[in-house]
Amino acid sequence: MTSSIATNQTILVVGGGISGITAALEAAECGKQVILVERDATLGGRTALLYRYFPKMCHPTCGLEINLRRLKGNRNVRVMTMAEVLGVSGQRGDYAVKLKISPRYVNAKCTACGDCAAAVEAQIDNPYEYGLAKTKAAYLPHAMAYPMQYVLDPSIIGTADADKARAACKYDAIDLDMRDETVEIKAGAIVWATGWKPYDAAKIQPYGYDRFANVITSVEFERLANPHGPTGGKLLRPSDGKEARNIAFIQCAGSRDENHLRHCSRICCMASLKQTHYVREAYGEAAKSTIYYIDIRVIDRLEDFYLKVQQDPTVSFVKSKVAKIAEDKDGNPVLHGVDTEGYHRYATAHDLVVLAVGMEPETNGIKLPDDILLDSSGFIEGSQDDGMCGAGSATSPLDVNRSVQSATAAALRAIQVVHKTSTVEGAR
Amino acid sequence: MVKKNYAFYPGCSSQKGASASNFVTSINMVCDKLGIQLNEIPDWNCCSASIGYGEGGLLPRLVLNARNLALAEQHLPGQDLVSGCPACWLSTREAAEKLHEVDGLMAETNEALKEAGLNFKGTVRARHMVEVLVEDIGFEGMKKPVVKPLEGMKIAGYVGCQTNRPFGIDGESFENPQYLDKMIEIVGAEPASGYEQKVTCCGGALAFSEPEKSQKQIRDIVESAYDHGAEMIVTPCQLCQANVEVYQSEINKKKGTKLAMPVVYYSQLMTVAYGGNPKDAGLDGHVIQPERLRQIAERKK
Amino acid sequence: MNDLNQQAAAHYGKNFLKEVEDRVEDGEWVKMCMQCGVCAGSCPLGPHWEHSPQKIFRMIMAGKRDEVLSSDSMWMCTSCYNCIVRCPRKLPITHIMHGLAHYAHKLNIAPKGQPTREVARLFWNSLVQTGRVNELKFSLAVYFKDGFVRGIKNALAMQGIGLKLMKAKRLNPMEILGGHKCKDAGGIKKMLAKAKEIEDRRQGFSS
Amino acid sequence: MAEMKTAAYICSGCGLGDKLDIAQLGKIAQKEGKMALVREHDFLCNTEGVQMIRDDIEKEGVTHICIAACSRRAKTEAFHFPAVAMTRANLREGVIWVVAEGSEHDEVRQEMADDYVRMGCAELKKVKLPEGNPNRTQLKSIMVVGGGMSGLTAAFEAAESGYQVILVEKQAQLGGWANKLWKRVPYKAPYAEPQDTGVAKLAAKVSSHPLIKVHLNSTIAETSGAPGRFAVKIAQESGAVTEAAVGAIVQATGFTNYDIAKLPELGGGQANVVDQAGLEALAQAANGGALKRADGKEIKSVVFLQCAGQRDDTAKHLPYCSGHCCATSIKQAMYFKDANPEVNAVVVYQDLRVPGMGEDFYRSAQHKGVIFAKGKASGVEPTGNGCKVNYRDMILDADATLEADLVVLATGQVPSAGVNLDIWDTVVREADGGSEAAKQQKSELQKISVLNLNYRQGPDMPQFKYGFADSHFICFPYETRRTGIYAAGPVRRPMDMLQATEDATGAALKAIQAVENASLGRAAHPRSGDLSYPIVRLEGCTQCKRCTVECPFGAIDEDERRFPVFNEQRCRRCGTCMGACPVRVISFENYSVDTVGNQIKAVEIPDEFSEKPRVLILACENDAYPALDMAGLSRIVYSAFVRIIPVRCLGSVNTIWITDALNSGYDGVMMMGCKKGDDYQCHFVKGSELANYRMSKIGDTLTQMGLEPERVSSFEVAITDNARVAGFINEFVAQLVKMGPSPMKGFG
Repeated sequence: MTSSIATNQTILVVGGGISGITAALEAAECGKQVILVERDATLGGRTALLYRYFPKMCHPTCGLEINLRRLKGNRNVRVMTMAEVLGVSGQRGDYAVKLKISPRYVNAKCTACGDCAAAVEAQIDNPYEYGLAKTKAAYLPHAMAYPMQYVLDPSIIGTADADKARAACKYDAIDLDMRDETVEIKAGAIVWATGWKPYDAAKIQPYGYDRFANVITSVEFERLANPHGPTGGKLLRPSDGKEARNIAFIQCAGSRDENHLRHCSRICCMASLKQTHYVREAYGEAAKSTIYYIDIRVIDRLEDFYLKVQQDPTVSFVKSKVAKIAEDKDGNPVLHGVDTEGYHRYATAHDLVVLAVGMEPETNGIKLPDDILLDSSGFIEGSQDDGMCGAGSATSPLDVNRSVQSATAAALRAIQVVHKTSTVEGAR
Repeated sequence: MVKKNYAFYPGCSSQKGASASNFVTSINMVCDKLGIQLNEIPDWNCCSASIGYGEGGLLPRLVLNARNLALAEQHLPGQDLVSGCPACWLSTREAAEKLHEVDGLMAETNEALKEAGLNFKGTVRARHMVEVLVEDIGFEGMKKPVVKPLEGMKIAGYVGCQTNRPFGIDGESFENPQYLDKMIEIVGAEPASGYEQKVTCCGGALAFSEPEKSQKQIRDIVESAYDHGAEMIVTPCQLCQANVEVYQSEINKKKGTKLAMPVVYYSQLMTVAYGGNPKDAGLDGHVIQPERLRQIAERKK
Repeated sequence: MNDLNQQAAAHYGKNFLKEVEDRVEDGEWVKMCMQCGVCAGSCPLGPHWEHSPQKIFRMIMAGKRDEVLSSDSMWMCTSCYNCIVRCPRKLPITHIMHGLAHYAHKLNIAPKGQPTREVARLFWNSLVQTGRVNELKFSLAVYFKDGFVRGIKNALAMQGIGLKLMKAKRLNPMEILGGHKCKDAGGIKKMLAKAKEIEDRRQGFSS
Repeated sequence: MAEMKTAAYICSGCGLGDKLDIAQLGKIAQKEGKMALVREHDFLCNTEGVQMIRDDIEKEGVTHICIAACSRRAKTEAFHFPAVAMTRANLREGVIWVVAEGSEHDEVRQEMADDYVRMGCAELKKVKLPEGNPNRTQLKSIMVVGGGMSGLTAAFEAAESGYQVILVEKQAQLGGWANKLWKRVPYKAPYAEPQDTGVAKLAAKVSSHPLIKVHLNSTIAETSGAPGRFAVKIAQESGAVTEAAVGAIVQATGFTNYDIAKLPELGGGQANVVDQAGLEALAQAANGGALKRADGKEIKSVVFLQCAGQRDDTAKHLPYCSGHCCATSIKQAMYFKDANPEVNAVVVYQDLRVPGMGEDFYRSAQHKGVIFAKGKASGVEPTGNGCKVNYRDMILDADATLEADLVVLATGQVPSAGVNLDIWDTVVREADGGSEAAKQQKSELQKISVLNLNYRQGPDMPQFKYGFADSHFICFPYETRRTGIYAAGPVRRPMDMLQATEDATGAALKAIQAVENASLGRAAHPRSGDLSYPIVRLEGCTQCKRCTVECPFGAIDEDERRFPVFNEQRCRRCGTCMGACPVRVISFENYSVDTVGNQIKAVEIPDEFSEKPRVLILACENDAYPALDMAGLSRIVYSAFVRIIPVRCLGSVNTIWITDALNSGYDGVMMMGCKKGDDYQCHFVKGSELANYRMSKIGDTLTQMGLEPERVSSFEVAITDNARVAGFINEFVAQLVKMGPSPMKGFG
């Protein structure tokens, strides 16, 4: 990779989740040159780890499939995975971007045959299962991974396992000599589609996420429900593998809270409503879901979905921010609080508690270029010289639909930057 | 060793013959071993505690605390104000912060302080004894003087409320603070793990006014300690110590229970572990005798 | 209605929230409540509150002056600070409860004979006398707060504890004769009187 | 084009060589597949293998290649040969990864691979390299309909990107709803104060932009054509008509407020009850000072009732939530508090819906002293000098009342989307049948039409739900059902101004993309970049109109003689028309009745005594085929008796394929498509539904053939169904085994 392939007409998109993929493709399909960089080993981001989308209960991987097909068919986008932005210099229309490329230890010759994984013995926490399952230290991120190439976990480099992996590969695809690389590329405009991360639930101490096995997060619950996930799609609780039929969903876990995230994360109400469907799907009339909430925020026509859930006799709603969770002798989380509609005190045991965790900007804790403007929660508002913009949930807590709209708009903003650069240059 | 100097605010319950006098007894040896010099604030007054609000308005209560701060500022310049009593610490710290935060309050306070011939500039930091131990001495430092580890003892670390909330010890969570368990380990005993009542309220000042309600709290705190195999409760709080220890007999009388769980201060454990005798540790000041601790204290090394 | 209460009610009319904002400690925070109820669920004595803190906030906003000020609920506060640290809007709930109780007490519409109210009064009186609380006098006062006969009963009921404490040198019978006090008890009294005067003036108490 | 020269490349890597007889596959490609060139390679996707293919293309003049290796979804970087036509025989994910291990399965595994090679070669011979729609233009201007905030934004953003824009606004001035606002909700931190709407500034920038032409007092009288060549008649109020040619259209026609008069129970119609628009008017009149009622009285107390006529489950009012109204009421309550903090402002809400940073705006209002009461209003009565609001206080759990000088009802947004095509269809049918009333109604509908498309399928965009011109897609919100026409702003979903401007910017991009695609003759989403396009042999056409009726995108008109007129740039290349055509005259260069038909026929059907049934699977390439691939990736075993052909959409499945398959001795056919119904997941809207409908009609044919109808079955398969899909296959095959071999065997 050299800087020569990118020019000030190139749009750099940082982040390969749904927003980054969208921004890259939308710009590329307008005829622009795009470089899409992703820190992770695969594109797809957080949505690829979701089981279903609200309100249609369709599968995120379906949209990902279409997007990947667009990507495979479009030569205007160059994808770089395991690439992190180290720094940006220059200005609107003429940026120099320093990237760190981490070693994958597997090159493009990989056919995804899986022989290396079979050979390796070491196991690691599967980073695509939020630690709910293990995977071999040579692994394919997931079935929809792009590029469809295995990765070696750095922990086995220098061990016998790495040599076993190399020996098992018939295609010379394992390269243990890969090292961190730093490259510099040029770009005319930059779209930051760096996305979000689930708020660290352990910080919400009254809920004991760090103490009680059967208190999990909403993103983890997506994995439990997913047939590709650690339980093969069965809703089994972590402590004892028992079927979790009676599930509590706690809203605003970290959101709307000045001790944690000031903002409302927007998606969590819908996510929990959706997840009650999973419970219903698994156990029918024997399912029991309880949503503890402050305000149910399902705006516009998503109201339909809310109404449908309200009519489900297995789902009940309690207007209350749960005060604390304790654990009974059987490992059941017991929720303590007050239903504020009329003031009713409760102490209710559930099989499992799902915390609808808030969205924190992924860039929190990462140094962004000085030019970038952030709001009080760390979401990207734009840049001073308008040469960079945010897209998707890097800009605000957004659902997928709105993230895609935002990313499409961001693609146009980037196009305007390179368009103006070219017209100014043309005029010279 | 150069001693660290602090302006000491004992508080009413730590006076001679008062309910927490054995705390003061035991903290003396701890300070001695750890190079802490406590300099009592001259003519300190009551903080008004967490019950003074009923009759006393906000400004009178602030002024009471400002007086102590002003005295420390004047007589013990440059020293942090340190209290062993959470209620005293909390009142003082809250007052100090509020005076800075709310416009006009400092001026009003000084107007009142003038009546007692004082003025507060606002330079003093109010701290709790445990903060000093954890932050200024550190766990390693606290471990050094241990000569007689309390081996074989299982102790429930009961943190209670006011050393823990709303300020707490730096880096600790409100729901599951770890420092007291660490201190139990440091003195060679075993903390009762999973003791889920560690931050339950003992009823505080309502032990007087609402005995039934408070005693229910106390019963939970003690019974859970039993459930987790503890033979003793340790606490950093004067009011917790008194409430949890003293009312066990009442509960036994009313509810037919047989509670007899000793409740001691962390400073008493430390004193014994540092080689102090029962008197040094103030072990005579208990209604429920911490027998095992006494035995260790009486044992020659 | 007594004088202070009458004057206050007349001055603020239906705008109880304004009255609370002007006159109750941290009262300006009340309006920031979003009715999540985490305070109500966090209170150790919660089950004994007729009106939970968040409900009291709503009642204040709805102008339910008499119900709030005559409520027994805020006197149940043990000052454990659970509500404060969990409140997602960072309302200083403990202080507001103290402030409301104090205000109701000051207007003399707090429930008569409310035990915590009485204990608080006695505690304050004890500290004002000498600058420091005299635990023995305070305890005796608490036992005798409901009258002499009741006091004897209370004292007898608690005498076991008292004796034990004395044995443990944690209750000194000699304290009854005087006990600890501040040297400048006089200055403290004056200072407190001044503070009250300033606060009353600021809050618009004419009397 | 040069003469066709075919080549097959058979890979033995990834274990293919261990599990399969590669030499035999080569022989099949040569003898049965009649490939001019057959090469084997032990690692076809590496540089050397790819170079070998490139050399053949360049030096040997190969024009058509069949890659027999992994799935068409794999190794697309390596197997990228844009100059030749290509097919892929899926031997890895489709054979060795899904057939059970062990030598006892060697025979069926090999047969499966043999067939896929036969199919790949057979398909190849019918495939042409697509060359793109020849009917392309370089017309790149964009028309924006509606000059409100959304329309202004779309116009400005498109022009700033270098595209010519025509902006058509019905009113005499630009600005729309935003003109009526005193201030707007803040977009940026600290999200604390109402802001200037900025509409005047934006309107000025648009009016003076060199690339934008604004038509005021104008509506669209007629729109015809297709992306890249829309012809538009712009009618002025005066009656003058301007004709314009544009490449793409953004419809940003906004909304109206739900009619307050429909809410008498909440005081609609009373003097001191206004909607949010009414309150904005009072605020504009006050100009930052104290707000006064229409009767001149200064307002000292105001109550906002949220969800007025919204979130209604009685079917009387709007069922949805308009999303913006909580923030709007907060903003309006601030108008009062900012002018005079003593005003008592109460917002009665059920759920306060201010997602994202709106939470800060909510806090700011509380800080200013706005009171929020969770409750539900039951009625508003006039009093001597104001109103009394009766409501249920849900926190105090009690009925309560509020006295106010003014009550503001937060009514919802009603989209201005034009004609509802469902109604249109009925009216047209009745009008064509001669009904005078229907004719009258038709002309009324034409008056409310926004675009007046002269499409056979109706004058406006299809509406999705509750009259909004939305798409049904989450990942692809701009996937409208009229190619090259994009809805933006509250016309497509209730939304606030920030979202509307974001949406308008996105819609502008999609319009730009549409004109760029049109200039290259290629497809728009979801088959973006596809250069194939529908080709019709009109001489065989029977004018049955099925293609025009069933096209989900309104791409096909009819001429006077009722022959279909294909507007290729409106087409999304799903092939639904091809599936619909009973005489099979519609095809694509690389996807036709023959490309699939040839594959079906290429499969070798064992005789009825072999106990080896054959099952044809037609699988949607977007969901079912990836699910089958991923079954392979997870090494989930399924029956080796199936032969899978990916299809663009089940809508493109022509029944001839089914009957041909059964005639030639297949024992059964499985069709795998996306979920249908209200929550359909088909990216071509109704592929599964159409397939299902068509199949319901072939039951009789099957019976005539002496076949059990159960031999043809359709399945809804989601992309995550890798395990489930194997179950479907195994059960279906087991059922066929029980049923016995097809009686058609041997007659084919």
